[in-house]
Amino acid sequence: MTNPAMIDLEAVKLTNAQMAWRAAQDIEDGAYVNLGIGLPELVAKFQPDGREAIFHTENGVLGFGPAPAKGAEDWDLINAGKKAVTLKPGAAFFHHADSFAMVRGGHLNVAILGAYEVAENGDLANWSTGAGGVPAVGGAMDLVHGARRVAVITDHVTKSGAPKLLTRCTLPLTGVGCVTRIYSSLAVIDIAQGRFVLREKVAGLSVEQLQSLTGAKLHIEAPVTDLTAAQVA
Amino acid sequence: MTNPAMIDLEAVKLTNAQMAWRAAQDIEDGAYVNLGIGLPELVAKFQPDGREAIFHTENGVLGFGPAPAKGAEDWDLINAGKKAVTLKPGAAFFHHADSFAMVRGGHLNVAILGAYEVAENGDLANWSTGAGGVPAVGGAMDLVHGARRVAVITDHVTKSGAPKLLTRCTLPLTGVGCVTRIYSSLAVIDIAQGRFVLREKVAGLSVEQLQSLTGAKLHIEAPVTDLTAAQVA
Amino acid sequence: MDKSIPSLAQAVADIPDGASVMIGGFGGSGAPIELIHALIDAGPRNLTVINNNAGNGHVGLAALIAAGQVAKLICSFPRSADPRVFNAKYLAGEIDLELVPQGTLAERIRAGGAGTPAFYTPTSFGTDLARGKPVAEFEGRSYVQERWLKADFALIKAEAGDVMGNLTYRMAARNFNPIMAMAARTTIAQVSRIAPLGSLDPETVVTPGIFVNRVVLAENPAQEEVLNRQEAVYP
Amino acid sequence: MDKSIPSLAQAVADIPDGASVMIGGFGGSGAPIELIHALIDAGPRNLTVINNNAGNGHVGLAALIAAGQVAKLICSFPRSADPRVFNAKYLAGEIDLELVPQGTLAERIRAGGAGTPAFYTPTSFGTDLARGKPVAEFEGRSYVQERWLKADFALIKAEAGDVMGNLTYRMAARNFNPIMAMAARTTIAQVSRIAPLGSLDPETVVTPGIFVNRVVLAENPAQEEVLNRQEAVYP
Repeated sequence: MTNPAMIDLEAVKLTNAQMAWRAAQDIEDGAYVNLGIGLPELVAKFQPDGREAIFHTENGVLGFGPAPAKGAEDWDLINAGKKAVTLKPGAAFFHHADSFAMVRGGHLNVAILGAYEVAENGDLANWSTGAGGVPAVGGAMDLVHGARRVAVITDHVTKSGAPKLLTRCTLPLTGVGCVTRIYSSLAVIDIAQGRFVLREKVAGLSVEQLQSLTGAKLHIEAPVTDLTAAQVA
Repeated sequence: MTNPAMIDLEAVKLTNAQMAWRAAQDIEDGAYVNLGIGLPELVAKFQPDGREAIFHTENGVLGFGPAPAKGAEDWDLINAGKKAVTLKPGAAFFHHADSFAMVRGGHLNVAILGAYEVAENGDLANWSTGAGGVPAVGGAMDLVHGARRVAVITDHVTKSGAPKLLTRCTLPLTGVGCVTRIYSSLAVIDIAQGRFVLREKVAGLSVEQLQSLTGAKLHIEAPVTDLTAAQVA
Repeated sequence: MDKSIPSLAQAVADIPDGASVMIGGFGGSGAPIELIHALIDAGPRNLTVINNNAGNGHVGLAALIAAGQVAKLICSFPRSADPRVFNAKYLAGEIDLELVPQGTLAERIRAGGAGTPAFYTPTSFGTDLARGKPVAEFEGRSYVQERWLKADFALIKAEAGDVMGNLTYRMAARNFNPIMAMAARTTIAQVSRIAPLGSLDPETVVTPGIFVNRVVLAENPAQEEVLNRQEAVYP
Repeated sequence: MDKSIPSLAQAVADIPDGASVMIGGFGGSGAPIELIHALIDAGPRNLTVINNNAGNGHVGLAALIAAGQVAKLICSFPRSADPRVFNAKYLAGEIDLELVPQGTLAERIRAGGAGTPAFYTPTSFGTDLARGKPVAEFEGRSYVQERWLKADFALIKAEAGDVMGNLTYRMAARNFNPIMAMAARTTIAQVSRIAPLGSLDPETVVTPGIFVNRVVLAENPAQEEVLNRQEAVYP
């Protein structure tokens, strides 16, 4: 199932930075947030003015800030992606069991993760492509069942144009029924009562076109607004 | 069953301090030790020269020392008996879950507790007299299943002369099969394979007399030596 | 972000009738006397209180019980130098007691904070306190299944706190406070000192701010032990 | 009491073939490179290693694996910038892998240290990593039963340590080190600095000495990240 309408997605879709910007708009002031490795990490750059989220990293830091200048890295101060970070005032260090007590105990307001596939029942697959090679899971399975809100940020379709938003996941699951919002490159979609509920879509696509790029039915419960994002990079 | 032989126990029995002294002789250098409230606390006073045990208290201190001078108490620095204590070099503070991780995780070398009753199968009853009133358990049930060695320090008989060392406990249990050594006012008794094994007894009593004061059979596997204690107070 | 609250009264104002409230402290050490007294002033009733003890004398938790606000107490050791307030209520059948071994109490609270609904422990196996609880064998030894313990509110006492809720404690006054901070929906910390943001060393923060919702200053806090030696009575 | 050991070689000398060994660190931060290299020199084989990762480059854990000393690895994330040593062994079937979600790994280790033989967690429910594990429902939600994890030895890295084994850490290099210290029969800590007894503030000790058996000085310890940028190879 590849892009049946031959839509020029490159022309209408959000950039990675724009997706991250959009996700950042939903993070309330004072929220405790865990951002997955890769694309989700970009979200930290786009906190709206006047709001301050506190970022948690599995390896035992709360309140870290952006990467230091090149050459100024301290390799004892890294995030879960093993990138060097800095500290903000009010930061704290703790060990791994305490760190995951924060995750599992429901203390994080939101976790934003990447995805291979998301299903309309909220299932997420983001840790294994099912192929051979070396499997690795990290903290994703903990985050999806721990954070109070689990959101996904992802391209709407795969590189080959196949939907990533599906009726049921085909790849090994990270968690069941855990995702409640998807920030895709084309839309913002909530997951409620086992259904995809379309909230926002890019202006350059019709609902029908978006549906054709989605592997499960998009429900509409209220007017769908334009998905707009600042011109960010 | 009260002192059938009308033995003058006051003349032969160890004082509380002497019982504590005897128990202290078995604590190796560098041992981590938890002492129950009351009589067992006395053990700390009698560490043999050249040995240093580290004392743990449930409420989150490792490496505490004797009581401060009267008037110099800091009521944030107390032991499980809520008595003011002092700190030795190398002490550490921690919270209650970490404190009981030490207890339950098998990190204490020895816990020495008081007893209402001890049975030959190692069962201990030391938290409830079974009567009315307000029940209270504290950390005893954790200590008996956590410390690597659980010893009891107790008068050999009750105030009315009834045996406290029994075939089976009659009072509500603190733990099952947990005690391995008893320091009584008349004897040192090991518990092994569900039997009391007499190791030491006060010189003023015959084995038969001691047996008459004991509610279960005393086994003898090796020469019984005299239970002697320094003249301590 | 500023979690500081201007007054003790405001800090506890929304604790309703019927709430479950964890209260830190071991005996008097680490007991948030000022917050408890504010709770007495506020007056909610029918509370379930989780504390290691059951109060001492006529201040703090004992005074809260005396005021008739506590319907149930979950604790390990309801005995103290002067437990008459709790004892009288208990023997009169006016307060429920759930007695929990101290390590089980601590671990249940930590489990509540860490998202662990149940765990196994050897503690209490074969005793009256294990009655009705599932038992399982692991590696040849028997264990009792215990459940997590959470609460609507936690009242805790810390030494220093910043506006983000990062806390340090003082000596053995730490005890149950850090784990109760983890296990309550709303954690209210009284601190002897407000630390300027950034002044607490991230290495020595004991309770990271994520576990704390409100920070309120209670300078020169009372010690239950000292109050009781003065035979103080609240209110 | 003096838990200090004069040399890294002596500190690991009694780790036998077939031992289970927890190794602290998250990636390179907090990885006890010097102790691992001493273990390579000592040469025991058929080890079961517990670590969050699977080594990076050709130093530390990667070098231990390359030396053929590791029969099984228990970890959450055997991927890194340069995982070629582990990958080759794994794909050749020369090393076993038990993949564990990171929080489950941490909690299983903490459970091992705290005497909790089993606990329940929502993590991994309904996934391939829960296969064969007991499942139970609490308050309407499904949970997976996980078992404790203990080891014969733990090799950990700390910042300062005294002769009683009290330890502090440095920033995010803390990670798995404090909980592994709790979960091993023999815990061996390399420290960047030996602190005079009494100089560590009891309030800021992260790992109390009760969890530590040996302390060995490794001044100016290497950072895996730095070594790998230098393309270092051990031995």
